[in-house]
Amino acid sequence: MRTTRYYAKTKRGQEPETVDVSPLGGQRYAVTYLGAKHELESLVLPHGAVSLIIDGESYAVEFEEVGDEVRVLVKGQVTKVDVADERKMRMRAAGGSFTVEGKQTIAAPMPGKVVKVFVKVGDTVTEGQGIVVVEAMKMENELKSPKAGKVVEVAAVEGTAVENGAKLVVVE
Amino acid sequence: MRTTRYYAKTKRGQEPETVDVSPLGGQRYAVTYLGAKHELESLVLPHGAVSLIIDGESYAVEFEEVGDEVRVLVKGQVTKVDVADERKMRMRAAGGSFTVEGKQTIAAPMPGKVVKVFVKVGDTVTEGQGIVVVEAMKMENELKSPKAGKVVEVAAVEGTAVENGAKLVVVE
Amino acid sequence: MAPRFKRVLVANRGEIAIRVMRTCRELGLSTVAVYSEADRSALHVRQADQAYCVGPPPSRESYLSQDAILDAAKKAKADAIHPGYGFLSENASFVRACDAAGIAFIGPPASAMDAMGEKTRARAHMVKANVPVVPGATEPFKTLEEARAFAEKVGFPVMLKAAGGGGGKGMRRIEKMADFESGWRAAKSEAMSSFGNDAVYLEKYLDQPHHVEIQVFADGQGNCIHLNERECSAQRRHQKVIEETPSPILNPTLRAQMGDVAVRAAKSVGYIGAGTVEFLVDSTRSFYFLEMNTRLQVEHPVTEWVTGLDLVRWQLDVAQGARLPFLEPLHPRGHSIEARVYAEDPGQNFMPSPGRIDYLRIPGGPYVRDDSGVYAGYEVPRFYDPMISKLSVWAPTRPEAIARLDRALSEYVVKGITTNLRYLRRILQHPDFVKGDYDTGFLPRAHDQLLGGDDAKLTEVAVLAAAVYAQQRAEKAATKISAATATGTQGSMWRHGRQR
Amino acid sequence: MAPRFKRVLVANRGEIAIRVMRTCRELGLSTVAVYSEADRSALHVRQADQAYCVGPPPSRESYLSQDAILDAAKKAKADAIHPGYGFLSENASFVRACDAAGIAFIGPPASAMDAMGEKTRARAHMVKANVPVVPGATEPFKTLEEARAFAEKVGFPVMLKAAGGGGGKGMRRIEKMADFESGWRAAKSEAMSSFGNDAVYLEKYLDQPHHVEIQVFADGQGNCIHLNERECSAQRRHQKVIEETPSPILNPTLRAQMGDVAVRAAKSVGYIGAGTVEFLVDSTRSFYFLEMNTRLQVEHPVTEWVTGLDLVRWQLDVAQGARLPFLEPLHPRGHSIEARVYAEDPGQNFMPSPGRIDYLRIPGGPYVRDDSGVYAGYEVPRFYDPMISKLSVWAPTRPEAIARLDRALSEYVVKGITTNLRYLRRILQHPDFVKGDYDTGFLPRAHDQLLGGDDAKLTEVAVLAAAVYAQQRAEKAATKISAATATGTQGSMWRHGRQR
Repeated sequence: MRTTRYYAKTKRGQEPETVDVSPLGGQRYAVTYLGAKHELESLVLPHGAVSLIIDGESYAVEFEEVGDEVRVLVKGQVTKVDVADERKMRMRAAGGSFTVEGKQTIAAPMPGKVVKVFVKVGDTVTEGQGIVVVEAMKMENELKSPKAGKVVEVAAVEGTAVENGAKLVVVE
Repeated sequence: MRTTRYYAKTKRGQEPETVDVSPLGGQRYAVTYLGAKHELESLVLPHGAVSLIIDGESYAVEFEEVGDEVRVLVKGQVTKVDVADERKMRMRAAGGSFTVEGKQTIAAPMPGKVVKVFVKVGDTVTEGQGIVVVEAMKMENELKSPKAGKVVEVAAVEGTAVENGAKLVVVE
Repeated sequence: MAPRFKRVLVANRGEIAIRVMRTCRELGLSTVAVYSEADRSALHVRQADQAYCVGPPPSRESYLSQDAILDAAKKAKADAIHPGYGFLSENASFVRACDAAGIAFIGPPASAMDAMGEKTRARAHMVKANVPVVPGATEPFKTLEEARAFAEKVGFPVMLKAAGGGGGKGMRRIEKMADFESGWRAAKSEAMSSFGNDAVYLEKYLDQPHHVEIQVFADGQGNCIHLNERECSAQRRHQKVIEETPSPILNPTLRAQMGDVAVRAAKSVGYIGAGTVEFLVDSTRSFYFLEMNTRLQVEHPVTEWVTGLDLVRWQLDVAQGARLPFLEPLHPRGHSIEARVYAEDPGQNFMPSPGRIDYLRIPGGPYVRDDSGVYAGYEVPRFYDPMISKLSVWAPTRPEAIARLDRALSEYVVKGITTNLRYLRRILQHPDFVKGDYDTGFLPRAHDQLLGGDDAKLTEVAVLAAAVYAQQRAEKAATKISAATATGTQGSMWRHGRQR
Repeated sequence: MAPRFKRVLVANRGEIAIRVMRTCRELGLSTVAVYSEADRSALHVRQADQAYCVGPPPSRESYLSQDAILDAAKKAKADAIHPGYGFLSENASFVRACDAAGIAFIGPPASAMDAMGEKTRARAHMVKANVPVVPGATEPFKTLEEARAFAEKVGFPVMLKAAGGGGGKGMRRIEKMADFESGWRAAKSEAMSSFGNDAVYLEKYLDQPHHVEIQVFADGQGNCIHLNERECSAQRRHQKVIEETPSPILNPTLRAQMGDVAVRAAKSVGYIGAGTVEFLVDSTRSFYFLEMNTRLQVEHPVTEWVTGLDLVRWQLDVAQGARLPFLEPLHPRGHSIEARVYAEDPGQNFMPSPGRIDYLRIPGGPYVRDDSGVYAGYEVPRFYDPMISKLSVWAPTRPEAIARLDRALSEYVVKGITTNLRYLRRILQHPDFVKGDYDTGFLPRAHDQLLGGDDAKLTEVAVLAAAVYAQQRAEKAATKISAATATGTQGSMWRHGRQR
């Protein structure tokens, strides 16, 4: 039974913890995590659902992918988990991704309409300062700066529609 | 606007009726069937569902495929429709399929267990005579001969499990 | 009485397992599921806090395996076992095994089950308690010959019945002596596979009786009440399809009489918990004891609708020593009807249709209750009962309840397997049902009417829909092909696989 | 009175359109849907008997377009229009246009709507009818300067409100003068896009009042009754999230007083049909008229649960000239709570999250009602209100109702978009809610508690699940690759697309 090592973290910036997974045949696995060993039975169902039995305890788990992370829904709680295997960890180390300080992009969190842009290129902003207002579903939503810094790019134009994830403003 | 001719029938043995379909752009079509012309708007949704608006009337339609036929669910009624285009009609004419008199196969209508086989090769049977009993979901279901004739093959074995569609007995 | 249960094992599957777990969760009780190998993906496994496999697919080796279920209860540290209906719910030896293991069985004591569990013994008890019974045998037959002789004496038609069962399984109506042997064989075989007991007896077949049952509830302090009746005459293959309360054929006097007799029957065997006394009511409105189901009934939701009670909660409370909260008769409020949604084909003699549910949309809105045990993507296994859901409604009056249930059924979408949804709607729309004048012969009598007669307009819509669907798939295929190879053709549309 | 409607157009979308159509179908009335171009795939279009497109996605050009809707009604030969809530439901000019077209508007007469529709005019009417009102302006402001001056006079905090609206849209609480201009701008802009009318006025902001409303019903013969209250103090961004009846803070005396005042308010404007009189109740249990919603309320299901009524049916009956079926006060039976399921992210200041619903599983079981307007596979459009469903329950007592709703919410699965499901459960579990002691400041005050604190055990389960899921996908990919090319590698598991 070959053991595969995974690296998992549930918070940005956190050091990943190791998760060792050994197949026990069928859909059963021995998993060592945070110093404890568990026996898991994981049945993959349609639509990204998994029925998990951990040492006799039953969990209805739902998975959704968001970029590199997976969002895991268990008993109402959504946990974002970033899982990588050894190869992926090496690639990350080489590529130097996940060093995201510096430039911060404020992106549209949903499709909507830009109703107000409060800043222009060159403005100095404080953390939490209102930058853009996007209207969707009859509600106006103010997007705030994630950091103190300077506005280096303004892509948002008042009155225009934007797609989910569209770049609005970049703060450095 | 090129018109495509389809041939549709809703009953076995019936002569197909022509259905002429002309695209009107988007999801709209002009359709001539049984001498009447209709304007249809057909929106294909996930999971084989279609929202159909025919001359202002709204129909929630669900499609399921069963071999060459499609089962169409509208307002609780399931209609089996066999639709072919010209090319398929020519192939059918050449291949001579759909001339199914003669040998008749009694197949398992669901997965289950053969609990009783009443006939052996060479037996003469009458139409409606019980041939095989298949148990599924705690109910015993007797399958009957579709015609009077002679048993030419018995594939069913008492006590064995059978899959949906498995050949059980052939009557000629 | 202080609640003492912390963890309840539900020794069942499907909708009833989920029903019981729902109440447990509302009471803060932890739940334990058991499952056969065929049920690893079932919803009740996912909704429980713990889950244990109890054996291979056939029920005899899993859901009927007393040792496996008690082992699971011990592993899970369950205080109590709720048996649901069917399986071990009416098995007195299992009750004794629970008692011996120090685990509470949520149901009547073994002695009451002994008295009522064997149909023939129950009949004898009832005769003693002065409860009217259907003419017939008072014990199972040892041999086919003995059974034949008795049938001859009582006169055809007769009803062969599993002594150890219920719920329409292991029952065969026999019209004439020529059919006796095959019916005997079928009844015994079904009885064995359903109840692990092939004892069979027979009763005179009453001419088109109504099937009316009384819900009773008894606590451990000697109190017993009834919670009115349920009309269950809409049956196919001796299984209930639609149930309602109040019964359209009962008046307050008859209701009170039947209620009294039902309470007397329960008291005569020292009953505790939820039980149902089933009666046949003939055309003169005489009623006869048929059997007592010593567990929760499939159709309990209609009683809940008109009383506001949670019968599973009452079961849990009584099992923990509580007294009944009231003893006066409860007047039903409004009307409730339940329809059982089966994975079966009414057009093929109700042939079960197990398989994968590709898409599922369940009705909602005012006064509609869904109790289902399945989900979109679920593979309905071939080993168990084909009921996938119970849909029930409440309304102030019977006509409104019929209209509401018909409306709700019109919203129900199940794809991938054949169901009886349309058949159910046809029943609700049938004049005899609408009048409230239907007996147990209704569904067989009306069978052709309930199946036949496609609406010409809808058939036309289906053809138009199918032709345009073919056209749209051809267009899509042509676009794909021309994009890839710049040569577009079109052929059989239905063989390209579904468009998603 | 003989029913005279044959065909009803529902000038709305989403769950309320479906709610209205359900009752129509039960009554045998044919239904007509209208839809914007963004709603071609919406459920209400599929459930109606006829459907007409009324314009492009923005409501102003479709659901608020009186001409387009009346055109559709004429084409469909509808006898009546049910407006639902929002959109044209409180638009007196639309009522007049319906009257002129000879199509029944299911709602109050235009005159009553005039009197109550503009918030400021309504306040003036109420003062005249001796109904207590919240201190504030009696008419909309013409200019920002005028508004500023009034705010200064009344004293901060103040509440800016759309004169022509309701439902929490176009409302802004302003703490200090420095925030006044941006709040003013936002309120006017929301008021315009929601109601087609940017008139805004202001009221003194009461310190943490309760929001309690009374359901009233009046017929065309001068009869008017109230159907008890709903407690609606659980609000985020001035929109109701959870509603219940009875209110935990009302006693029978206060209920009777508020009911009398509500009936007086309705009678003073010649009201007909279903309406809701909203009050603020302060810490001394003094109550003030806030506004009257001259249409069916989102939260009407909780009133239906405790009364057994179908309020949409009453609306249809009254619109066809029927008298109210009873005039005595109706005592509520048990307790009901409703939770609004929104496509939004409570952790991101309730940012809406439109998008495709990949999978949907709706709760069921005893005394659970779902009113949803969506289906699995549906793309929630970004143009309209983010509410996708209302889940309501009934139970004999408030604690049981809370437990039941929490249980039901635990079964709810919506995938593909972010919802407030967990937030709703956290509210139900919060001590202040459990005690029944919460005012309109509750949700903002408890915001961090309601969001924070992941359970460490569940986080661990999530990691274990994710690691094994990655492993299973790697195994599956390896099998596929080795089968195809006999060389297996594995990399990022999450980028292979979903496993189906």
